[in-house]
Amino acid sequence: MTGDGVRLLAPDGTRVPHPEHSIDLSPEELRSLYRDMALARRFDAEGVTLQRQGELGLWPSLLGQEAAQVGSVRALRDDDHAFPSYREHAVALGRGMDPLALLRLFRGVDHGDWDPAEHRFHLYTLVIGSQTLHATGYALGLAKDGSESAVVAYFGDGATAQGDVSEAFNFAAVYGAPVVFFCQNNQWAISESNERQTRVPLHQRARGFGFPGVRVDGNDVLACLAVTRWALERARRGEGPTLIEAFTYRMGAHTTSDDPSRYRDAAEVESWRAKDPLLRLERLLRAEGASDDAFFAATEAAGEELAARVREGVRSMAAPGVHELFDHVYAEPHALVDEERAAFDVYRAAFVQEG
Amino acid sequence: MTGDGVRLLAPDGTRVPHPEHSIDLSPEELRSLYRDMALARRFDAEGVTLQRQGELGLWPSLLGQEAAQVGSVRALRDDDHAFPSYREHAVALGRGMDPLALLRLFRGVDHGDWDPAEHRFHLYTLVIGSQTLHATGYALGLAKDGSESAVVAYFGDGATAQGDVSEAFNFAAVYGAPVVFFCQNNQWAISESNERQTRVPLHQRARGFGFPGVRVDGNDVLACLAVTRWALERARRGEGPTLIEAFTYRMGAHTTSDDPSRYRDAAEVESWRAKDPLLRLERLLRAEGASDDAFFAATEAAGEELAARVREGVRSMAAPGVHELFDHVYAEPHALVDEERAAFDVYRAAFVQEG
Amino acid sequence: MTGTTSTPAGPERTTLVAALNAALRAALAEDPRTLLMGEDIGRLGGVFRVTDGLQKDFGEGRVMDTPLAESGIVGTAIGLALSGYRPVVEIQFDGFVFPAYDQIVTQLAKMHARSRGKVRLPVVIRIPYGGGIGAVEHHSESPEALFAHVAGLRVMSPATPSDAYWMLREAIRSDDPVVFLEPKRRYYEKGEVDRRPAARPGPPRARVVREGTDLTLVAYGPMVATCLNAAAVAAEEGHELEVIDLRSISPIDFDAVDRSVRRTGRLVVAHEAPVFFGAGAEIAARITERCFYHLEAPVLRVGGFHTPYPPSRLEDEYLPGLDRVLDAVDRALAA
Amino acid sequence: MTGTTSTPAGPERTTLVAALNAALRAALAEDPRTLLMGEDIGRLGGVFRVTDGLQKDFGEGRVMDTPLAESGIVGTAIGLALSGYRPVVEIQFDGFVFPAYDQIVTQLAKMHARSRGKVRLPVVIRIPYGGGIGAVEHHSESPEALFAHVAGLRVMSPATPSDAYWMLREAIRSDDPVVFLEPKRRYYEKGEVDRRPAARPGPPRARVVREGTDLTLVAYGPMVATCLNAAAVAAEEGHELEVIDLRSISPIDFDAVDRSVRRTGRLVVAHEAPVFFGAGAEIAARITERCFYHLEAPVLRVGGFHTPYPPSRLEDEYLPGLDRVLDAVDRALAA
Ligand SMILES: Cc1ncc(C[n+]2csc(CCOP(=O)(O)OP(=O)(O)O)c2C)c(N)n1
Ligand SMILES: Cc1ncc(C[n+]2csc(CCOP(=O)(O)OP(=O)(O)O)c2C)c(N)n1
Ligand SMILES: [Mg+2]
Ligand SMILES: [Mg+2]
Repeated sequence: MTGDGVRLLAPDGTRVPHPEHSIDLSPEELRSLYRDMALARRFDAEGVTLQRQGELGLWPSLLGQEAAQVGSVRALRDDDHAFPSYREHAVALGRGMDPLALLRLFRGVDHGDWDPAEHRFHLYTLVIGSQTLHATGYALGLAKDGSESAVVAYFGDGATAQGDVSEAFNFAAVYGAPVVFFCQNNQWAISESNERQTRVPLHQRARGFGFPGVRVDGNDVLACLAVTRWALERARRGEGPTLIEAFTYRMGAHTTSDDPSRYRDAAEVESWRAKDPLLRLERLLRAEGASDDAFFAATEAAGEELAARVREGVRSMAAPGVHELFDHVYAEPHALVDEERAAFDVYRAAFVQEG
Repeated sequence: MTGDGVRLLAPDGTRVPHPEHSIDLSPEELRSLYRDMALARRFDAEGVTLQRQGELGLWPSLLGQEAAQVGSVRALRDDDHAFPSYREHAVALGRGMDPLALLRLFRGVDHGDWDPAEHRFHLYTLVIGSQTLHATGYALGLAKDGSESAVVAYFGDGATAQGDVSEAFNFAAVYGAPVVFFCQNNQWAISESNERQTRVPLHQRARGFGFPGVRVDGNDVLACLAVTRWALERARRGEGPTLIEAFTYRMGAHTTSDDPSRYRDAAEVESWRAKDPLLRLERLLRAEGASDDAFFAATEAAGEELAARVREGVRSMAAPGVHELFDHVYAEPHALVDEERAAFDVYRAAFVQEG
Repeated sequence: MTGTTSTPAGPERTTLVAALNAALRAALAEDPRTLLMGEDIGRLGGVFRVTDGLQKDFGEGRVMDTPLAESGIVGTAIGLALSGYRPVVEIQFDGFVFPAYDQIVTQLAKMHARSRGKVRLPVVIRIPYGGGIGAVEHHSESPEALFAHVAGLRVMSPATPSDAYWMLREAIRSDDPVVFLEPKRRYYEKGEVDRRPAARPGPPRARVVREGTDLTLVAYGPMVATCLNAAAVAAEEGHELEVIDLRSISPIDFDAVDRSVRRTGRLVVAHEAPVFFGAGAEIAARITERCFYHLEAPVLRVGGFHTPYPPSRLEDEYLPGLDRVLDAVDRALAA
Repeated sequence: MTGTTSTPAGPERTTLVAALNAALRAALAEDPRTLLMGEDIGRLGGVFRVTDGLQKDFGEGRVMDTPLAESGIVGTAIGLALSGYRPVVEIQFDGFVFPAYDQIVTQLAKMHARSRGKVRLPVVIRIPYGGGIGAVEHHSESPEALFAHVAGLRVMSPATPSDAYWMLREAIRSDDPVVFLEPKRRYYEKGEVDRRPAARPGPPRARVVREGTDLTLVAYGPMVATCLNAAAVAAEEGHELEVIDLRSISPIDFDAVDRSVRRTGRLVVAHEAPVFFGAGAEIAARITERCFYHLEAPVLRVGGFHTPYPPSRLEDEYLPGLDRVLDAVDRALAA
């Protein structure tokens, strides 16, 4: 299991048979996967644009990782839970999240304040790897409840170096927690390539903790869906965790603050362009007659509509009120916060008066 | 590679052939290994006794782990480095350490203040797993120096669950550091058995980080020596780290503060008594005519002598001077420490005067 | 007694450890969502026996021996809390909480604010802390300032068996994360505990444990008993000290200290933790700001030195014992 | 320029980032045992370009991109220091130092004391810190109190390019571990730097950056410039503030503050970190103790609130800017 990993759809859009992970999808389902990827890509591009226009402070682009995210999230049942890192915009959309919720975070209006219970999509986590333990704990909770729901934890190739991720692997293995560790290996952790993070392919890490690790072609949405579904079923059956390494590529900069020309070759990026996840599904759809130009035009139009809605939403976002500073530090009354809030009010009142 | 692991000497004292890890030792060398194990055991027993008599605050007994420690440390060259945890008394003796240095720590006279450079035996480390990173860093330093020395990091089965240990595995693998990770799997981390710490045998952990892991019969001093030597040679040749899992047993309590009857069966302890590391080497020595009653009597006498010296040394240990509190916090002058020392002197002077 | 607790007919005399055990037992019995997690808390009952017998009575699913990894323990506790449980985590000793510090500071403390109140993390982190038990390195530290500076956490420490019982119950009831510091050198001291529901106090506020007029002596956790001794000695010399047990270190009940200092005009704060950047600094700064014109002497602090906790044969010199507290009191009275 | 530095003929105007880069370059060139370690410090030159060009000139063996694991970075840096190297570690942002906190607090800070001076750990931990750059969560924090409370560490923060250069050189020269806090919102501000050896000052002591008679204003790092602005504004209103840049947060040069406060009788301390258990508490407590009879008003503190660092659209409200500093000054002057 080296090279590109489990693959069901080749870059040229032809299907590839696989002994274990075949999948049977209707044309409608295939179109819907394409549509989700296309909308995610358009949304993401709008994020980059809005940042360039000064509307956002930062944007971490998912460009190139649409298949990994859309395929994996499609495998989740409604009652399953996703624990993202900070680049899982397509996963968010796949869970039904309001895209503006993500943008509020990157605009600096809040820290990402959605209710995880609403879409079983947890908070973005910026401290690399932390959320893998939360996901494991959540999965333990589900198991204790006797629930058949499962959890997917998203993280990057760089994250695998963090002690927390190894501890999550071990806790999940020891307790047999129903959690799928979904690593998007986009080849880069900011400027550091895989060789700085690991000596061997990442999916191999799992074996040493006592559970299976699988590499999947992360630009193949069918394979990502099939393998994640398989891993979730294992989890539901009480067979414990699985590590999925989705072998993909970060086509853009790490974030809008980054300048990848300092550390990687254009040729490498170019070589991955040929493996584009949308293009290959488009080829399949066209080859199998599952969609025509009208479908693609409609999808594009839907993308533009989403982008316009998002643009408009960002521009009209209310700034947070100053009391937001104090209002949610604690769940219960807290004398010090109350005192500081009161002093701040006095200060502001005086200040407004004076000036 | 499950079960007891690499074995060259069976519990009944007969030799076991091994395709890769055979070892050829002279009768003198065999006797010397036995002697080191016997002295370590006697020293350790004295530690327990001294604690019972109130001379020490605590003692972590190595009983049962003599072969793992004596075998592995014998594999080190003089210029190699050992990074212990806190139970490596036989490793300490094997490096030429003054046994009283260890006892000062457990008496509470100091925190274990020997100079690591003197015997290439580093400080005892009580925060589980921390020293594996120090060992890895040290090994990187040796490699940078172009040295052919290597490093052995000692830790327990419980320690493998710590993020630091996984990070050490990964750093060592990524940089190809000349370090041997020597895990004494004594089956217990205080009251928790292996199943609480890992789902699979521990030596398997290494593969997922990209280097070999080997289980060795930790009660077989010959196998421990042979496998550690092999791993050290790999390190010297620039082939990177190795994990050795020495499968052994903690015959005593975790420390003198512990009461293992609360959590483990006497029968289990009994079953391991049959695998005693000293007994099997004694059987070999006798069977091969390499030593006679006189040798064993002399060894016992040497043990009693060591015990007497240690007892005497502990009882006559000077209490630390009060200025020890302040004298080594920083290497360079520090205004706050100076101020506190001065204030303390004033306070004590007044106090002594008053009464 | 299987998963139940008996409500006693009246107050009992128990050790602080037994009171903590009773509080955990009551919480486990009352709320199936309460979980205990930690190293060696199951069959062993914890190295101090605080969880003695609880795994036997409530099962391995509720009293969980965990892998030896503090970040993993706190991180999975956060996940369990997200899924509706109320985990009570035991850290074996003060010096071993630091591998979990990242999860505590960047996740546990912040998730309520991050989610603007949508996520609550009712996680209790129990830590036996402080010195005076003749232990080896890392087993005698007082890290409270390192938690108190972090917004989003509550930090408390009981001084008596009764407070141990009720404050731990309160910590488990709270929807905020609580760092619960247990004064390990007082574990086996006894006191009266009234476990009847009617005796339940609210959230911990500072308590005047001895009234006095000449000087206010503020402490918490293991130092409260020391300060009471100091007050007794001082009384023989004709000085009436008012002793306040803070109970909560974050937030601090400044009103209670303020009230007392306005009467006494003098304040000494005592804790085991190093003085530099310790709780005494915060209390001195804030009370001086509030009571500037009532103070007849500067606030004095007595505590640990700016050194690592020393080897045990030096701990009597290091710890602020009776004599060092009295010395500070004398200096404050003389000023 | 391969592994060498040119000594300039005289002072130059550079940014704070460029001054740090020059200090690292000089240290690498002078001592082959100096190493840089961190995430993205190689080809990228660090996310703030502090290490720009250094890997190219000194090689991957001296300027090491590490795996993404802060505990691993600091832990291996300790090992490298034990083997005779002098590692300078970069932590990418303030909020990401906590995974390394255990190694810093239990190992790096303590090994010199543990070994009674036999082991020295000349490790520098560089951390871009503080807010005001419009960043997302964890990228704007001021954790200095969490290091200053820990004995065995030195903590310092430069306010100007010149101090950035010389204090970093001093930190690397020191045989003690140093937490070196870089005021990231001042990274691109310019100032005069004299890199000639004769200009080298000793270990960092507090510096009076503006003389005044009415009130002492103490700050460090990013707040020094804010306080100088405040002093300029106050001067227009007829108040002469003396501004002191502490430079070192552990230890603190109390003598310098003391000297000033004895003259001015009033003290305000400003920092970005939360006030509760922050550096201002320690300074207020100690200076009040030392200068009780010289103080005409209580020491006031201005700083962050007891809240997590807020989303960037609120940071102007959160950060103690010119107006909040002036408000505290006014209150202190009015008292
Ligand atoms: C604990 C921690 N250290 C450092 C960082 C800074 N940082 C943000 S993203 C990143 C790289 C992450 O790489 P990877 O895990 O591969 O995820 P990707 O960004 O490629 O999706 C780093 C170092 C951080 N956020 N958290
Ligand atoms: C970080 C940390 N957590 C907890 C402890 C408390 N503790 C001391 S020894 C021990 C068990 C260690 O087990 P193992 O690694 O198997 O080593 P052994 O004692 O069996 O030699 C524990 C939990 C510690 N010393 N450090
Ligand atoms: Mg990546
Ligand atoms: Mg063990």
